[in-house]
Amino acid sequence: MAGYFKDIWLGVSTVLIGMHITFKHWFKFKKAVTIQYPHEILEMNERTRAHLFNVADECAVCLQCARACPVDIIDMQGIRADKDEDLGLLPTGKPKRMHLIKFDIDFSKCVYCGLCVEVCDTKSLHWRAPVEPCTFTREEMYKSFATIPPDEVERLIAFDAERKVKKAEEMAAKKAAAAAAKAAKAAKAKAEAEAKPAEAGADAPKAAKSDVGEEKKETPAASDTPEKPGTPDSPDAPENTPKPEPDKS
Amino acid sequence: MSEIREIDIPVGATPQKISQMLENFEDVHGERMVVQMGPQHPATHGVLRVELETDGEMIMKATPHIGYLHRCFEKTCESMTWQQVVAYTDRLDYCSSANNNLGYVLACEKMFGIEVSERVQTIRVLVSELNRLASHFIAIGTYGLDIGAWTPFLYLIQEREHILDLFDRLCGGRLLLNYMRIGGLTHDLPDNWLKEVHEYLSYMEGKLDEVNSLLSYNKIFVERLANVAIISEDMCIKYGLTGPNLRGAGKKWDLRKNEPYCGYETYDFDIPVGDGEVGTIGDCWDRYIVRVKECEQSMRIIKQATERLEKMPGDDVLAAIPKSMTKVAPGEIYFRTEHPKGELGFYIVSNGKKFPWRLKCRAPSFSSLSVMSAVSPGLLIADMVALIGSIDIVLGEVDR
Amino acid sequence: MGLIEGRFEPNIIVTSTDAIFNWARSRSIWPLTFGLACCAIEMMATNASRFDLDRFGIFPRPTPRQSDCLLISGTVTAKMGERLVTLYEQMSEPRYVISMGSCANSGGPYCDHGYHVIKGVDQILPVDVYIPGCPPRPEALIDGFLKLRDLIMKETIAKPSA
Amino acid sequence: MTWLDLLIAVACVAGVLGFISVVALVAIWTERKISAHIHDRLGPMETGGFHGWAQTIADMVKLLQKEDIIPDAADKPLFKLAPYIVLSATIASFVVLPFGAHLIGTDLNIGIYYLVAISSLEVAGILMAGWASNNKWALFGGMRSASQMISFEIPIGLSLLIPIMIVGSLSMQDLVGAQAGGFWNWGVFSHLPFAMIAFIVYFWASLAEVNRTPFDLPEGESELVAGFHVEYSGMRFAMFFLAEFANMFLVAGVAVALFLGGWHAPFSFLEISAESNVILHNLVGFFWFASKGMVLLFIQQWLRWTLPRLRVDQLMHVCWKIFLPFSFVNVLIVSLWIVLTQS
Repeated sequence: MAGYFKDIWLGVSTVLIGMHITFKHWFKFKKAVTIQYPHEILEMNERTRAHLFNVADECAVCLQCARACPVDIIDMQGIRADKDEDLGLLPTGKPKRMHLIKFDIDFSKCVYCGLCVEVCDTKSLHWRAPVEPCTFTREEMYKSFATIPPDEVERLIAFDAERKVKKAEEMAAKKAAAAAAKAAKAAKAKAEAEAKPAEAGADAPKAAKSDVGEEKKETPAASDTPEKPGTPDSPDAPENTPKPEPDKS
Repeated sequence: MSEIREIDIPVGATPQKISQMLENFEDVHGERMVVQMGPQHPATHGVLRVELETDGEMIMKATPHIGYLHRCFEKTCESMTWQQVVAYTDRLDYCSSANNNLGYVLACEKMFGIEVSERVQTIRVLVSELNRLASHFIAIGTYGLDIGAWTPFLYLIQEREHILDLFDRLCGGRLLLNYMRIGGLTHDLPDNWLKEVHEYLSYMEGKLDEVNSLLSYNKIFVERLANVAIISEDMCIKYGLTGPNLRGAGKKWDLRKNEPYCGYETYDFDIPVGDGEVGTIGDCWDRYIVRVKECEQSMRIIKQATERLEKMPGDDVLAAIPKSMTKVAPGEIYFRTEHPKGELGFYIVSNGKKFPWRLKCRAPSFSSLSVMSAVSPGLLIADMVALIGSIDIVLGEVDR
Repeated sequence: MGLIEGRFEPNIIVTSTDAIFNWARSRSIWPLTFGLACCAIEMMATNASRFDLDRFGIFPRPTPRQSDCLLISGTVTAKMGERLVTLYEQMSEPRYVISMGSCANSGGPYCDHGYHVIKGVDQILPVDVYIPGCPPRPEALIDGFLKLRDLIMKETIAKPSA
Repeated sequence: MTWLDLLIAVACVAGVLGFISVVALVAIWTERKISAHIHDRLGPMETGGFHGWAQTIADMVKLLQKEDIIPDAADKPLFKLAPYIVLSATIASFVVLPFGAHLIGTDLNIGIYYLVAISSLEVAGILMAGWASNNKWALFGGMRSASQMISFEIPIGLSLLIPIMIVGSLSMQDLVGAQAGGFWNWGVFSHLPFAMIAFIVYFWASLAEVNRTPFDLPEGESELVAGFHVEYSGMRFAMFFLAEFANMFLVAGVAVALFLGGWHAPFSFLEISAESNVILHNLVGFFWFASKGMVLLFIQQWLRWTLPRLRVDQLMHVCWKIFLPFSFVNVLIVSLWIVLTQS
């Protein structure tokens, strides 16, 4: 019997204690912790992984971020600048040597892990304050950060292709010369032909090293030819317009 | 569909007794009803499906079905570089990502023989204990929600938001931190961060008492949980239950004390165990209260760690991170840590290449879930909800 | 479809009814209490005191019959996809789908290697709003609901012009 | 019956219906606001401007034009009928609730008896909904609701007997009239502490009657998904929703009428006498009745956001082993008291 009344007493008292606590919270309702988000915006911290952003002018196009990404969402492409061209300095103090013609991030796949930002030496890839905007379609989440206008990109590609052709011609010429010389001095000419391309490659070893994937076809070569206007009737579409990427799966 | 029949259950009967009782009455029972609980059910903590065979409201058999969140963690990790795997361990038990990170990086460091500085160790302890706090807050809060009390859940989420703010300042992530690296950390502590942790600790003083008087010792809550779904120590060991579930059954087993790692042996804290304060040892309430008490202990560790860090000279947290991990030492390792849900073990095999050759994760929630079908006969549906909440499973970790 | 959609030509009554209905629909979006994975924890945090979705009349309901919006918060596996479609079919019109987080948007971290993960929930359900993030911060989730509100305000019950 | 009588009857029903809708809308809004403030948040803020006052209106308009789903395997006639039964039982109960000296649908001489009887009709509706949905969770909810309501009718009836015995009438206006002249005359303070115990037992049992926490088992969200209305959508769900909140006010209203002085003010100088102005007298009476009802409604909501939920067997334990003995002893002592003092 005592247990019965004790149970009732415990029930009543604990209910009252609970009601007291909730009442205290209710009564001081002026101090609600709610942040009325669209009206008052929470300040984002420096490190907050909110919105990935790349400053094209500061990007060294080293492709470190693209390699660090666990989901391979960074689609970037660069073209080596001409030797005389001045692209300004990178935040690290070194001169910028690459044109960033393509830097696309598919935010629908981004895992916001921060690995890409960590490896960025120039800090051109960084987090920005407002949270990533919501979209009505998946394609809108595909964002491009390259700032070079499309016709300029076309020109650069054309220029690069031309440079390649030139390089190939040069090589061919050299080879032809070597072949011609071969008749006279067979053994010596052979050694020369081998040494020359190696020298050409040694001019820009870093750029050669960082080229991956689709850029592999372009040969890094130091060409002395001046810039030429791009061909307007180039069949290639501008490279940096956001395009819906077909699902890989 | 069977007719709903009332069965006399003596108050405080153990499940074993009830199932024994039911066996005696087997012949008078009608058809059993099969009820699917989940995958969309507010009480299953995610996408667990439990197939309940019930007689009226009494459960005769419960079969958990998993795999609704199978994300191929182990297989994916075989194609990720050593450092990239950290981002995937975040998503194992998403409530306590720092603890997952810790288990993985410690295993890798041990395998590759990387020594990290004491400061890095202390920061790791601090962050993972903060995350343990956040994880336990969710566990306690959602448990209240399962039992029908909304308010404690919202209060605890509110306290948890402060921890998330600290994390946000620390590494930019709120929920999935991805903060630890093999050999170090991603960022050093921001300015004034330790002061904020101190402020948070003083803010939290008395908050757990409030939760205790609002929820833990509420008569209705106690009645709902005491003597329900008792998992004895013996059973825990048989089914591989670890962490708060094992401690709730009265076993003083905590890897932070028994197999110290990361310098835990130098911290002063206790291991709370279930003592059957309101019912039998190993009932739902014991498992629940162990979590509440662990929060207090975590706060003690956080306090000590913060004080140590304030005295410690700053060093480069990135110093010991290997510059390149394309070629590593081959080897294999099994390393376990004390995760908020139990023992989190990583078995990693390296063949010296860029990627782990094999990565196996011993997930505590998975083992905890296995006990469900053994204890559930004789429970009511409401008790089933209490059981699922008390073993505190996270489906991300169960299915991986 | 609701009770009166697509029966009338657009006229003054229909447009004013539209205004009322769209106001009501957009101000009272009840999502399904349904968490899949990591994003569910963030969804809970958004529903809780700090960000309080209830300010916008967003009030989670446990059953699909009474909810207007399916908030897909997490990784959708092939096994769960079937159930998700069932849940969507059980919802009453007008109904909306929000895809929250990278996993739901496109498979996210599991898009390359997760053989069991549906690469984008738009393959099985018509998605109205995508919220990027992994998991999206509460601000992003609120933004998503506001975007959905904008979307609802453009609806009409009039017959679609042929 | 003349045309005038019919007109009055129609006006009564329309008035009750309008009042129920308003009460339910306000109750839902206050519930959301109160819960929000208990949780340190704000609750509806955006809809309609000031503190989201139009939130429930938006909800209702939305629910009314949602698709009306009747599951294929449901028992269709019962499925359609159930919400109407629940709502009409509620409306019928409101008819005898005394909002003012003359603001009462009809002052039956067996008013309270009628109210207890008619409000238990609701169980039929809920059970019907649970059965007809052809959903196991709904069936659980319906069965729980039936067992719970039938059990709790007994302590409710017994505790309502106390003021009835004290006053000696079943008519609502008689019961209210006996409590005039200040709060010390209220039913809850007569025959202390027995009427007080009866009031407390009634209040808690009425929570079970209207499926509120800690007795919200029929729709326990974390257990039974949504209980008996798990398959209902749109307008039909709105009816359940409306009936639930109107019922909350109904049980609060009964408690006010029988124990808390009905439409009488706590002090008699706060009232306007019927002789000076009948309309004002009624309006002030209505104000007091509604505000007392709202206070009880607040306590119901306050409990809702404080307490966890009981289990089925504990619910029955509370009913049959705690409330029932207390009410029996109460009735016995009060009746003895009355017999002794009156003879």
